[in-house]
Amino acid sequence: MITKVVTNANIAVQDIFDGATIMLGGFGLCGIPENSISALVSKGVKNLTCISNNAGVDDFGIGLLLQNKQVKKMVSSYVGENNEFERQLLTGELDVELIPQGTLAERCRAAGSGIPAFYTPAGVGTEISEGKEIREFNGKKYLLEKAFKADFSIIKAWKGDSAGNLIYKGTARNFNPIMAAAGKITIAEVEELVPVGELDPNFIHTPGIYIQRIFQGLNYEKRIEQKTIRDES
Amino acid sequence: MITKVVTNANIAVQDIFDGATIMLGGFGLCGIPENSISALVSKGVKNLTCISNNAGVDDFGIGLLLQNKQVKKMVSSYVGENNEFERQLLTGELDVELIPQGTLAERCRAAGSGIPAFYTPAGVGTEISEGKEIREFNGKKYLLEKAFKADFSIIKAWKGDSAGNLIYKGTARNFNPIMAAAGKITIAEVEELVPVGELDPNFIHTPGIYIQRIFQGLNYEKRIEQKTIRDES
Amino acid sequence: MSLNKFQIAQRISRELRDGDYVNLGIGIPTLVANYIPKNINVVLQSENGLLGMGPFPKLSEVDPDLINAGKQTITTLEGSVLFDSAESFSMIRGGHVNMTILGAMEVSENGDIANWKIPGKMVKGMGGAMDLVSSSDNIIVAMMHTNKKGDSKLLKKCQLPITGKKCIKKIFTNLAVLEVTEKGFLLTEKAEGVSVEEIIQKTEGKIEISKALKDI
Amino acid sequence: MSLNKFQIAQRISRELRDGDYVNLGIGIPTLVANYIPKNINVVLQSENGLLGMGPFPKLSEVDPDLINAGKQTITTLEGSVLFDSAESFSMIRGGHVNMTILGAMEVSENGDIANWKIPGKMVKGMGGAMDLVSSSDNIIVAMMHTNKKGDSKLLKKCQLPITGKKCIKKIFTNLAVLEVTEKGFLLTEKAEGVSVEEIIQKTEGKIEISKALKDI
Repeated sequence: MITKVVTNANIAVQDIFDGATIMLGGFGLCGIPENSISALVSKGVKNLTCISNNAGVDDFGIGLLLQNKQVKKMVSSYVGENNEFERQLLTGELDVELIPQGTLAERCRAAGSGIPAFYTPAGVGTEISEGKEIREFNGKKYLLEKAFKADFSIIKAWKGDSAGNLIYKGTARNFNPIMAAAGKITIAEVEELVPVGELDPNFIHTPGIYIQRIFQGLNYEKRIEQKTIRDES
Repeated sequence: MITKVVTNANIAVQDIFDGATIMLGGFGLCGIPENSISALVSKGVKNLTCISNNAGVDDFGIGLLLQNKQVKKMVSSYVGENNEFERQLLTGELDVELIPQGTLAERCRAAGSGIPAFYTPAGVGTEISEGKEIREFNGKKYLLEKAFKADFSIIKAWKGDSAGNLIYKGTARNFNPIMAAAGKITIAEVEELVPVGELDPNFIHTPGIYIQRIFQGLNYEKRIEQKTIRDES
Repeated sequence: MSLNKFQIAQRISRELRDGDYVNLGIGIPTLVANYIPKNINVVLQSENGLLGMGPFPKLSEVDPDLINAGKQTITTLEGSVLFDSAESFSMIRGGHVNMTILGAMEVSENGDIANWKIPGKMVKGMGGAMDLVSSSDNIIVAMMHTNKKGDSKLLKKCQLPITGKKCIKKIFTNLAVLEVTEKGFLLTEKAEGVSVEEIIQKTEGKIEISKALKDI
Repeated sequence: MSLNKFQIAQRISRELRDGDYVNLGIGIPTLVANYIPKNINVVLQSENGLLGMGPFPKLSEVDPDLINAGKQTITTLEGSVLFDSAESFSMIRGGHVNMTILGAMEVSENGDIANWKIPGKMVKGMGGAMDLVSSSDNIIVAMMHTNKKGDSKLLKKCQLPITGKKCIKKIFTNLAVLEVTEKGFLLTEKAEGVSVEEIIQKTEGKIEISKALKDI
């Protein structure tokens, strides 16, 4: 029988091709597919269009793909602090499309849900609305926004089973579930791969139907961007 | 401080007015807000527009509201076996709008999500598409469908806390979570009301932000429409 | 001899591929679940919110909170997932449910299907059928070749209000297996002992005979 | 004397009503969390997927899988809920998050806000700001009355690319509290010891003085 389980990240990403459009889960460095990103760096695939809320930092996350000049275009809502990103943007090596975060999320969700387009209020009257259809419903103006198309989605979950069912932890969920459904091929890396039957059917965040490949990742660093703490007292 | 907890169904539904549009959760008789329906029958509120996937059976679920002639219009995907429903429909007492089930679900979801309209392939080329905008995306035709508007949503969950956070059980989830977000006022009845902090934040199906009133229901009958069984052996 | 509904279901089960996610309509399609080959993994989706539908429960297992789209009590399996109706139709419209098997009242030679409404009769609704037929690339119809009056259900044009346009790819009847092509119905398999002439006579729509025609 | 950022946050906290669901932007808005009155229940939403944001963790509680939209480590509270980004913006666009408090670079007399882009400088993105300002009925701006050069940030028309049109209802600065009305800015409160003349002089947009003007 077909199995979705692959042994490691290199095998999981092996057919990702030059020029592919890929979605990458995560918010900041939280919930990012660390193993798959490393495998993409090793593989050296080029001219990627990356749809991801953020673009990592210089030496972690999607920043690693940027350092290696593998990214042609970033589609994000906030690209943050990243010197190499800024350099490539200013020299014109990198194309960037900035999208309101909610629109980014909904365009992912639409892609997975067979909804080709929808209306949203975000960006009406701003430069984001240039060239887009504006339409009024109940006296309020909305923009027409279209579903993304992605060749691959690469996501990270906490636990997953061999049927591809996934659960996430904390705010590491973020874009991962909606991107899971949106890719033509979706690759899930998990901290712990468990046997089918171990996850409670009533509390699964991502149904396995959306997942084509799954593997247990190794050595998660889970870098923290801003460690803010309060007194122990 | 404001509390969302009310003592019973009668209080929960007390401001539902004649002519109101209400969403009712459930699929068939599974996951329906039994206590709230009884309270609406007692209250005798009239001319309701009910948005619900099904219309109950003659003597249970929304069928009780129909028997009592409280419903002006049903918006459903499948109205099933219900003699009184059929009688009222044929005499013109009852108005019925039939909607593809996925479109019904998505119009609920859109209502809760601030999406005024979206495109869907369901019903293109059928009588459902009459009078609706048809638009092509990527070579395929879609219909423009609009978010519902509901004065009240009445839903049923398994467990809920006093912040309105809810979890469902089995296939009793169905339309309840998407209707929860869609009502101007949402009333949740639960089998068990638990203290805040008892539900795991990572496994809540409906965030409390969508819920205005919550109460613990009594004497759930949970009638089964088709008890199908296999041999014990 | 023409097939009975169990034999139709059995034949359809051979269309299933390992790893398929399948939605089964009411009637003959439901029976297909009994014939899934043991050596492949097929996951059944029930549009009321369940992936991985199991068999009917034992009497002691009956749970009113666990039904299928036909409102029958059912069970979950290892690996099952429960979800809401919006998620369920995301799976369907998004093409993740990659095979749908439905009953039909009529199918036309261009692949239109009618299975939800008979003018003059009480209309119960389309349920999820319109979503299903407009979404998957792989829609299969299971039905009798003719209606109770003996009239063909494979028509030039549907007489009843349609459920979806140009969406049916393959039809499995008590007499035959037919594909829908640019040129109309293509007869690819016939029930053993049934003549091609009988099938042609009972098919109102345009029909061609495959050169590779064989018995079911 | 003009207010410092803590005093602005403190004043804004008095706008909060029992039962509010509030999204706080980066900067002064974040500080509002420290001044929520004890006798009301206010739930903080973080758009990366958390309702019921708690304080920063103790060192021993730090969890890299639990951050806020500013990427700071945080904690959950009793009654917190975690969810994905689509659900998060459903809450925002759907108006369920009923108050948003944001910083701004400019606000115009008709309620436009600019806070995401400075032409010629590296543009980091709008994040969730455009969704937030286009969705809630209750958008509050917290900012200094003038920029570092001393120029007014309350303008006839925004000079920078805007984040949203006609969406700001109330502005809290180091000098004043102003509402946005049909007639432009309406000065309703001023910092103690600050003159009305100074506020008028530092407000480029049209400004009216409320008859009920009082000290903050």
